[in-house]
Amino acid sequence: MKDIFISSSPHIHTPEDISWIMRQVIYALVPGALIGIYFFGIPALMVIAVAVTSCVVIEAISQKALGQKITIKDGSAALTGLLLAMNLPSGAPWWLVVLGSLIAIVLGKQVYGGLGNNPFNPALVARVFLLISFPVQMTTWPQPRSFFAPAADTVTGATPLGALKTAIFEHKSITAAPDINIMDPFLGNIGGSLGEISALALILGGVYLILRRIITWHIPVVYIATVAAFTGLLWLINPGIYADPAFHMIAGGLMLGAFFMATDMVTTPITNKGKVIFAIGCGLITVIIRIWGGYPEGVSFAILIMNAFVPLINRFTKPQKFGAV
Amino acid sequence: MMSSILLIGGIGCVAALILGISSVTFAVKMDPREKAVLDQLPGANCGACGMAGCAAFAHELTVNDQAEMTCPAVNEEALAVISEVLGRSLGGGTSVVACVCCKGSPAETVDRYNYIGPKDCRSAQIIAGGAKGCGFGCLGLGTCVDVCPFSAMYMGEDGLPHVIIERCTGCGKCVEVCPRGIIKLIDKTGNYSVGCISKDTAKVMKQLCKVGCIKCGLCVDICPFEAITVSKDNAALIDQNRCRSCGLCVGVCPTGVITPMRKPEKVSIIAERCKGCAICEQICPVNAISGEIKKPFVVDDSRCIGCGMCIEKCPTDAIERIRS
Amino acid sequence: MYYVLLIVSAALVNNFVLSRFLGICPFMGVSKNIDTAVGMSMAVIFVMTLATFVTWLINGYLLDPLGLQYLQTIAFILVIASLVQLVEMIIQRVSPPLYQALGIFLPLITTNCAVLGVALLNIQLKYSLLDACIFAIGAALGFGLALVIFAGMREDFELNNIPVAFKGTPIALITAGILSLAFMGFSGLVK
Amino acid sequence: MRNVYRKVPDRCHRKDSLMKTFKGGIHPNDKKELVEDNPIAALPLSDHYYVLTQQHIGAPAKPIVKPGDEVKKAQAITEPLGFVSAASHSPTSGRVKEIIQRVHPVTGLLAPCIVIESDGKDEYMPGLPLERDPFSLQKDELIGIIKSSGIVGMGGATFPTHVKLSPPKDKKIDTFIVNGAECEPYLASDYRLMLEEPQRIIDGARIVMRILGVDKAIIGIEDNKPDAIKKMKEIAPPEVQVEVLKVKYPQGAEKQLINALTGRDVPSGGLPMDVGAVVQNTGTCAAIWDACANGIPLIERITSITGRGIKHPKNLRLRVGTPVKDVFEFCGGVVDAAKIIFGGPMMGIAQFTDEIPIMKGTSGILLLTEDDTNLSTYSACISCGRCVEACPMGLIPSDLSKQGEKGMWEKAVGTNLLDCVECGSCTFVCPANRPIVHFVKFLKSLQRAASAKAKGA
Repeated sequence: MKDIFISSSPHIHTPEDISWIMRQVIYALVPGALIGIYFFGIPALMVIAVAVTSCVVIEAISQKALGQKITIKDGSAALTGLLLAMNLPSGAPWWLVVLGSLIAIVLGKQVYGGLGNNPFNPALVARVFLLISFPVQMTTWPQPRSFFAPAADTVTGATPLGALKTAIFEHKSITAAPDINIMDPFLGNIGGSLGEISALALILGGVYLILRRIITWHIPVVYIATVAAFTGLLWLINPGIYADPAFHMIAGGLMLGAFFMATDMVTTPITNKGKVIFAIGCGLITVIIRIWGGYPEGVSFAILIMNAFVPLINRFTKPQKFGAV
Repeated sequence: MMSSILLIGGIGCVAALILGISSVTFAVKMDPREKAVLDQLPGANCGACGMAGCAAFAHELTVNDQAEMTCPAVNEEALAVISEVLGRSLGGGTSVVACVCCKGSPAETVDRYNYIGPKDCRSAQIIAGGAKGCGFGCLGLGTCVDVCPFSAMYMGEDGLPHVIIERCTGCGKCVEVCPRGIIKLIDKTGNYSVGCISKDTAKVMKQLCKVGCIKCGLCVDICPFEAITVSKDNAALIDQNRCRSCGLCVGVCPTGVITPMRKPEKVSIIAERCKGCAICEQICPVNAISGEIKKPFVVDDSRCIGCGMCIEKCPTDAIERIRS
Repeated sequence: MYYVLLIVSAALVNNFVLSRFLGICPFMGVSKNIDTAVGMSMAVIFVMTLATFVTWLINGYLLDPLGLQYLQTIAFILVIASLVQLVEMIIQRVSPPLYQALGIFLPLITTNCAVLGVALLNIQLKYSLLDACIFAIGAALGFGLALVIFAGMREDFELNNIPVAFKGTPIALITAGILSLAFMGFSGLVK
Repeated sequence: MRNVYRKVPDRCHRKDSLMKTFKGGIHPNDKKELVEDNPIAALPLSDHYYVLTQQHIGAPAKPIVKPGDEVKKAQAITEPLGFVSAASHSPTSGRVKEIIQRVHPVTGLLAPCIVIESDGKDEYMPGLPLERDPFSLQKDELIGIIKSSGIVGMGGATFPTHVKLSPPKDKKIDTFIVNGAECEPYLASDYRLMLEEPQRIIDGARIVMRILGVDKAIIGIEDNKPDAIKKMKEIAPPEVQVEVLKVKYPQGAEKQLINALTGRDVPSGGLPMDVGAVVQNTGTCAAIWDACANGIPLIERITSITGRGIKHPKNLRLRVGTPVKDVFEFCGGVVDAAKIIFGGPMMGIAQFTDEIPIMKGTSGILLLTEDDTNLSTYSACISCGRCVEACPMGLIPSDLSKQGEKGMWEKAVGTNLLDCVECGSCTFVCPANRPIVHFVKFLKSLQRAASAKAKGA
């Protein structure tokens, strides 16, 4: 019987495979990306297009070079590209985006053996690499404008967190920072990376992922709650030099990080208990960097550092086996 | 200047004193021979010796007087040094190489089904007993190649593993992992091997594999040295001690299951020494030597099978082995 | 608070391995297994603190008064080497398995630039004896932290399918690079 | 593929919180609608029957007939070698034709098999079937009857039943559980038995209660069989309690079933008797009744022939040894099946030929088409943790699968390899399609080989 197949049990399988999961995450990112395109115009669209294309192409080339099966169809490269784009300023020049894709796919993923073997979130590796290597390009933030406004009108300015840091650095007080209407970062009308500006759109996407059971609530909720609690405590101690927790929750890359970067399955702990520990770590490091560090934003660093802790966390959060005495 | 010398010297003295004291207090016996032995071992930590690695083996060799030299990869020089260090003579390393005893490439055999699962022969074997129709046939997933610590095996284009004899140390790792026991360790000096271990009868074999041993016995009949045995339910087997590598069996085997393991050796006649006695011409089983009496004889390379019978009989030592 | 900052600074911001790139040899060599890494970290904490203590005394009470600062390096190496010998003997006696596991890297603490680095930095930064010791503990903790998380990751690599070309040291170096990128995030935390 | 995954089958009507269950597990689409409404039918007598000598877990059985011998239906043709072993009986009357080597459905290797040529008369041994009151017999007599009747666990594990019913003196048994969960998708043989012949199950259960000396039995049935639950509740005597279980795989796994019904956890490496419980399948109970009341050994069983790869799915009463070919023919033939599975889709064993006979443990034959099964390759683990969520044993299957890829069985034993029951939940949910169960089987085989070697040395 030549046409008979033999494999080990079980013989049925859920249809939820890797490419399905990747597709769902991409869907969930669409609102955030659309808001970015709305506020930053054609350049944002270009950044997204270049990042996604170059990631897919680079993945195909590097897998070919390493003699592996080409797996661009599973959508993970496209997702990495989209996440990378959403972590870049909309004015990023094309070469910066391509370089970022190269770092993300090759250094972040393929040298480790491809999807599933990488210890660090590839998009974040690229972002941090670019941030440290090209600080000027990576911190030139075009300010939001209407999609229909002419490109020549683009002005650049600081992100809310950047402005805050400057104010504290120069005046030792947050009152020197420009006032921010909390609705702006909620809807996306602020400067920043092109995908992180609208908390609302990102929360929508995140909730979709949780409802679809792609991610669990543990990481996003605990991460955001830790940031809120820690900054809230500091704010209660001295509201003069510490911004309020609502601002910290909504401004910057926290929503993007908490819902999409820190929940990357490959680079986060396996058990829910581990996820909680991971998220608390991310929250603490984020706040420490934001408040006391040299960089205005600490989400990327925090997640990368906690990625490194994942093997240790997994080791100490093993589930109890059935019938353990 | 003086002060600096004094200072450094002073510190040195104090440190030496402390170390001297503690080396007595915290002394742990460590056999210096152990390190000397370890230095001579290959350091591949392959585990073929049966220990957890070269260091563990060195320790075992040193502390246990009965320990045998089970390392297959140690060379003769190193062996001599180790023997000297330990003050006892150790037997040589193994003198065997691995040999894959199946020629049933996918093109020549039938499969029972399509296997889906990990690319590991052992994995494939535990699910329904392996896909290959012949129960003694190579599953072709290359587990032997994967475990070889010396990169002495590779998967050929025919879908079968092959041994690079020059690299093989006879450690037997591949033998251990092969779920069908196809890989055998045979004498290093052997030149021919039978690529089949099937116990199936000719009738069954013909359905399963075009290149298996059908137990016809032709090789047994032609072998001038009685080195081959075969029975109804055992594939032909060459006794490497008796085999003289004449290669006659290769020619008669109807399924081509007997093959040379390496490029066959040939002989050549050293013209200066040859007295032209013609003994070699008479003894040669394949009529590869010819010449005129009292003149140097010549060997026809295309016929010579390298059996070496002529070398033994030559009264003037005028024949030598060459690799063609 | 000052001491907390001192430790944070030594352990995270100016992590010896990940931002000063000192002590890379044991970092690469002893990070294949978490248990060994923990043992190595302990040994380093012990050696670093003790070395700092002794070298500070030697510097403060011998070299400085005698005007022999130029002998710092040599004198320190001498002291550290003896200390490591001592530690080696103690470990061999107290915990043979750990001794086996650390292998060649234990004597290599001798030439561990991190230990010497701490000793020299302390003098450069004009720390008091207490400061110096706390700084050394912080630095050693940072070294241990880097070593242990790195060991955790490398243990996982054992199970992953890393391309042959990158297996072993190459992937470890790449990972260390990314890790040090991540630790750059702490820069500016403490001046 | 798309419709494999469905949260809760339509016919479940209760709130989840009301039903008993265990931690972990999965919800595959149960697909029982293919066959569950077909009443049990009988197959015409076959020309030849092929009785494998190894029909059970444990020591092999030895043939006690020679080629040429005349045999009657229910006559013993093999005798057990050892305590954990079971005899086999002739499924019909006729002549022993030969003893040949046949592909064994469990191992895929050749195994001895007794071929019986039917004489068409289908005559019982003289005196059978008899009528006796099993409740008048002593405990030891009953166990003896069960042993000589060759009864094994009929849910698929085929563990000799008399062994399970003879717990050592120091193990106090207080609960007997009848496993009517039938949590494997597709299969409905237990369901049909519960619906059509519930009295045999109940009476068999009462015999077991007598043997074990317990006064309480629980029948656990999954909520997707409301008719069976109703039927069993109707006829169950007060000492036999019918419990509704949540529809979740592997609800019928011994340890999970005990946990759901009694809240007790069988310790790791232990047996149900360690927590005072004994579990038997419904089919086994019915076989025990036949043996004790009528003297008929285990020579036939109910089997579901189902899946989209068979023309007419059926529930059949099949004699042990019936050639599968005849069964397929009776069901209208095979239509483009990609996999033939003995047992259910989660734990069943794939077969590569139809030259195999029905065995005592064949609860179903499932013929899956290419669309229904999963033939794609696997990729690297993405650490999503779904397997950890699904594992009813609280293990980390992703680690086991990685260790399996590298053959690191020693490490895997430290990752609780030996606690794995190979239920397949992890593999079902794995988005990377990793054959985790296969890896586990592989690691266990390495571990077995190594410990055998260590014992030999």
